[in-house]
Amino acid sequence: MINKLSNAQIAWRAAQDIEDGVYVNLGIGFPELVARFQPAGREAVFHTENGVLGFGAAPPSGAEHWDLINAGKKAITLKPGAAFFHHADSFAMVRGGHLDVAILGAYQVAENGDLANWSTGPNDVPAVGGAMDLVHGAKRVAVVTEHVTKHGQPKLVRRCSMPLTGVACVNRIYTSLAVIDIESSRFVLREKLPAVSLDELQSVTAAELKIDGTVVDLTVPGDVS
Amino acid sequence: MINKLSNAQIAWRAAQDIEDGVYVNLGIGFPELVARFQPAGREAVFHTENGVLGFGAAPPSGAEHWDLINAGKKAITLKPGAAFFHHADSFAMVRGGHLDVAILGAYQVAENGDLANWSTGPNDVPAVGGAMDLVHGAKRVAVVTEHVTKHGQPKLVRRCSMPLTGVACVNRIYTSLAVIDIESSRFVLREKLPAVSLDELQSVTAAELKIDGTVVDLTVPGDVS
Amino acid sequence: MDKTKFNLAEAVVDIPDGATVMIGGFGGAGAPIELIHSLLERFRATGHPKHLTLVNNNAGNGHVGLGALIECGTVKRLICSFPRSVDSRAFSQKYRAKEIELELVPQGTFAERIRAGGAGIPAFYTPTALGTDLARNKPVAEFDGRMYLQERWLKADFALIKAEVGDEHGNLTYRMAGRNFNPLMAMAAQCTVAQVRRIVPAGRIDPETVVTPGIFVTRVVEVSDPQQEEQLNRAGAIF
Amino acid sequence: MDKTKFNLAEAVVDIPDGATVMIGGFGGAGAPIELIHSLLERFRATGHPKHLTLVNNNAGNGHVGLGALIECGTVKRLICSFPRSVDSRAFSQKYRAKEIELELVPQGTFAERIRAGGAGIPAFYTPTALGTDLARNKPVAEFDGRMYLQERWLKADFALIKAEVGDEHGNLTYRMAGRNFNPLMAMAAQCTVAQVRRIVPAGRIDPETVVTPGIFVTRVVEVSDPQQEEQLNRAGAIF
Repeated sequence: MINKLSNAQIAWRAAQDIEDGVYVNLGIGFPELVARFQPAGREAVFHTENGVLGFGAAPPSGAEHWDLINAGKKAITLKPGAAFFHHADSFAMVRGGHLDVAILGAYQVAENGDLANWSTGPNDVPAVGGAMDLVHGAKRVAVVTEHVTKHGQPKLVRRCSMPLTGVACVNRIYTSLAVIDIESSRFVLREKLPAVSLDELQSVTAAELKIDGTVVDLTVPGDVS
Repeated sequence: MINKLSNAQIAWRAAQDIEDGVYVNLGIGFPELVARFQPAGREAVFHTENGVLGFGAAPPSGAEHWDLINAGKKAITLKPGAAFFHHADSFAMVRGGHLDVAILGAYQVAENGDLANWSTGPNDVPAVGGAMDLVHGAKRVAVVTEHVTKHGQPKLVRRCSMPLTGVACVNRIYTSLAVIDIESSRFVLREKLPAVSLDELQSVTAAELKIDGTVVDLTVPGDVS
Repeated sequence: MDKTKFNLAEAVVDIPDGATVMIGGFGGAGAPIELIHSLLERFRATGHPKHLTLVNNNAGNGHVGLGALIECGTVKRLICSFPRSVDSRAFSQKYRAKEIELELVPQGTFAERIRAGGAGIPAFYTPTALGTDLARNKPVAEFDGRMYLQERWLKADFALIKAEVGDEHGNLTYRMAGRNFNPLMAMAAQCTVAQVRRIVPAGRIDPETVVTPGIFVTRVVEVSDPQQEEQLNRAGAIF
Repeated sequence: MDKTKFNLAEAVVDIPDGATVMIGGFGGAGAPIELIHSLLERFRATGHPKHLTLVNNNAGNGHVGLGALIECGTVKRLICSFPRSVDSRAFSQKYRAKEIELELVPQGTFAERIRAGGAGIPAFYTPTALGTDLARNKPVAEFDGRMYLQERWLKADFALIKAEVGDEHGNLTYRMAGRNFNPLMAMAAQCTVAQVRRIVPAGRIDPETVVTPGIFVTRVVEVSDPQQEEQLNRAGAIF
């Protein structure tokens, strides 16, 4: 039984790649955790597509302003230097290439960079939100995800079988087992848990993992949660 | 020798058709005069394409703010209820059909509604400004103009010979001799100076003047200047 | 000029059957709950307006505001980006029963289409949704070696929006992230109705801080203590 | 994050030969005279940058600011809507001598192309200029029974803009009609340099009144008592 990373630990690892002074959009849910783990001495500015730049943590219960929420409709607070704007300006930031990083969740990521994260299929009430805009706007699109589904199915695949959010848009994937880049339409393994062998990792990945240089040990502080 | 209307008198006549509460853009130069003659009890809101809604008269000399100017780069003042905005929002107002009236100058107006008012030809340094946007944006486009050029050439023509500002865009023309509507690609005479006969008016107009109902006497108070 | 002489009932009395109505807000933030409820009361009393096409980012939450409006059956068609919420049963039930049509639009495209409607831009190109199911039947074109989708403007007969301060000319400011789609919808409708927390005389809003210039606004109604969808839902409210 | 650690010389030192540079302002209102003069001083001292493409609504007035920059010969091409002013000889002489290229764009299309550049919209349709000489060689398309012209986005390597207050994050406010193209150009350039009358710490500008959010701004330089083109020209100034 592999001791895979928790969501918080995956988020911690993703946070280590966020440089000082960059503009970041975090998808609803799991990706929101990344904000908790900004490395000391670095300050990123967080963008939420519903019209706030420079927001901070959730307020204490009872102190919410319900006109001050994030894309997930959760109450937020402001940091010094924040700004409000309308939705067209907000997506001008996204689509116009002004965001440095977007970190999103995924149902599936394909080795060609395709992402599926908005619809599980025709039986769903479809809901897309801002995901399709984010994947084409940010300079770098990263995904945080379990390496496999609850049922053990690979989420990293040759081609997505679920409805696409965007074509050839993902640059890097942080999973519960590894850190993988997408380069020239191939998965390139950058880091893996030391306890997982390359064969084991390949067996839960539905497309070839290319090795290009050293594969670094993926280590996360034990107290991250 | 016909006692034709002065520019101020033409502007006075045009101002009589501006209803209470409408949004108006006045072209640079001659059309700016129209603002002086708002009928008592009516309040129009003036738009200038460089980002001000609700401006008023020029300030006294020496009291100018040179960041508070109109499209003609002349200093203006603000009325209560004014607003500033950037150029994309300003032309959203224009092109989006939010202005009620635009009043422009003209080199030539054709019976099909074509307007030429931006270029006298290839020897000019060309300069267009906002004229081409205004003619397609406002709900009603009116022209104020001398009936003929300085050299006595008709300015109301069958087809414009000068470079067009817009196609089929003019609704009404206020000249130094008459008020003429454009309907179904024809000049329809609405008002003329009592001292000018229909034949005389036709002789200085290079397309047929249609009569449709009563032609009203065009009268302007003598003290307008 | 005074655009503030309306009460909540008068503000929505002339919305006709079959109208396209934009409603501001992102979830509950910036949602004009009182205007929506006024419209719903009129529908309950008169049976009109019916067969509405609604334009809102979401599809309501619980049994108040947009959720209640959808529940009552007056909405024929919804154009939105995210018809899912903590409790969006009102919409999902009608959607699954095929009693309501859905046009799903990516959020940035949704915002830009509304702005285009207000700005007189009949169509534009965007990379968003290219190669996805939401690109079906849309024209594509290449610019500078990259492919883009063509999207059309979105306009409405009425917009119901929520703002913070409004003046007699219809100039508006907003409150925090309650701004969202409200300024865009104000531009894109023939008749824009704004509920504001406070009406002030012309000249009281600093011209530098006006967010929506009055030219985009038709009617301003004061609702000095507006309700918030989130709080209504936490209290289990049903309208 | 602190974007305010630049002086006027440092702010323009890396504009390369052949760059496209947007310069804010409508006539003299909102024109960043000191940034323009800093660029001009660099050109006089080093011969660079040369062969610039400038994007400004006008073509300068007199022998200061934009007029002086055009006069010095560093501008290869000008994209503008109205290259005429009380004294636009600097431009007209070079234009007639074919020493400068001109792309003339209707003002609303000019503004919208810049916004499109900033907003990631590669092309859009407008009724403006249809059937005129300025529509030559542009694609047309019909929407809802009316014809429109296709126009392309406009982007730049650098934008030099003028604002009123700026903070460490690059958030900006403007002064009256000095706003004009400045917020749009800020969005459309790879590197946006803003001169402001006053720099304040982050948190001092009310988030509700920020006009240009800092994400669009790269460098902020304080010029506490900026010159105004109109006043310089009335004084007969020559830079």
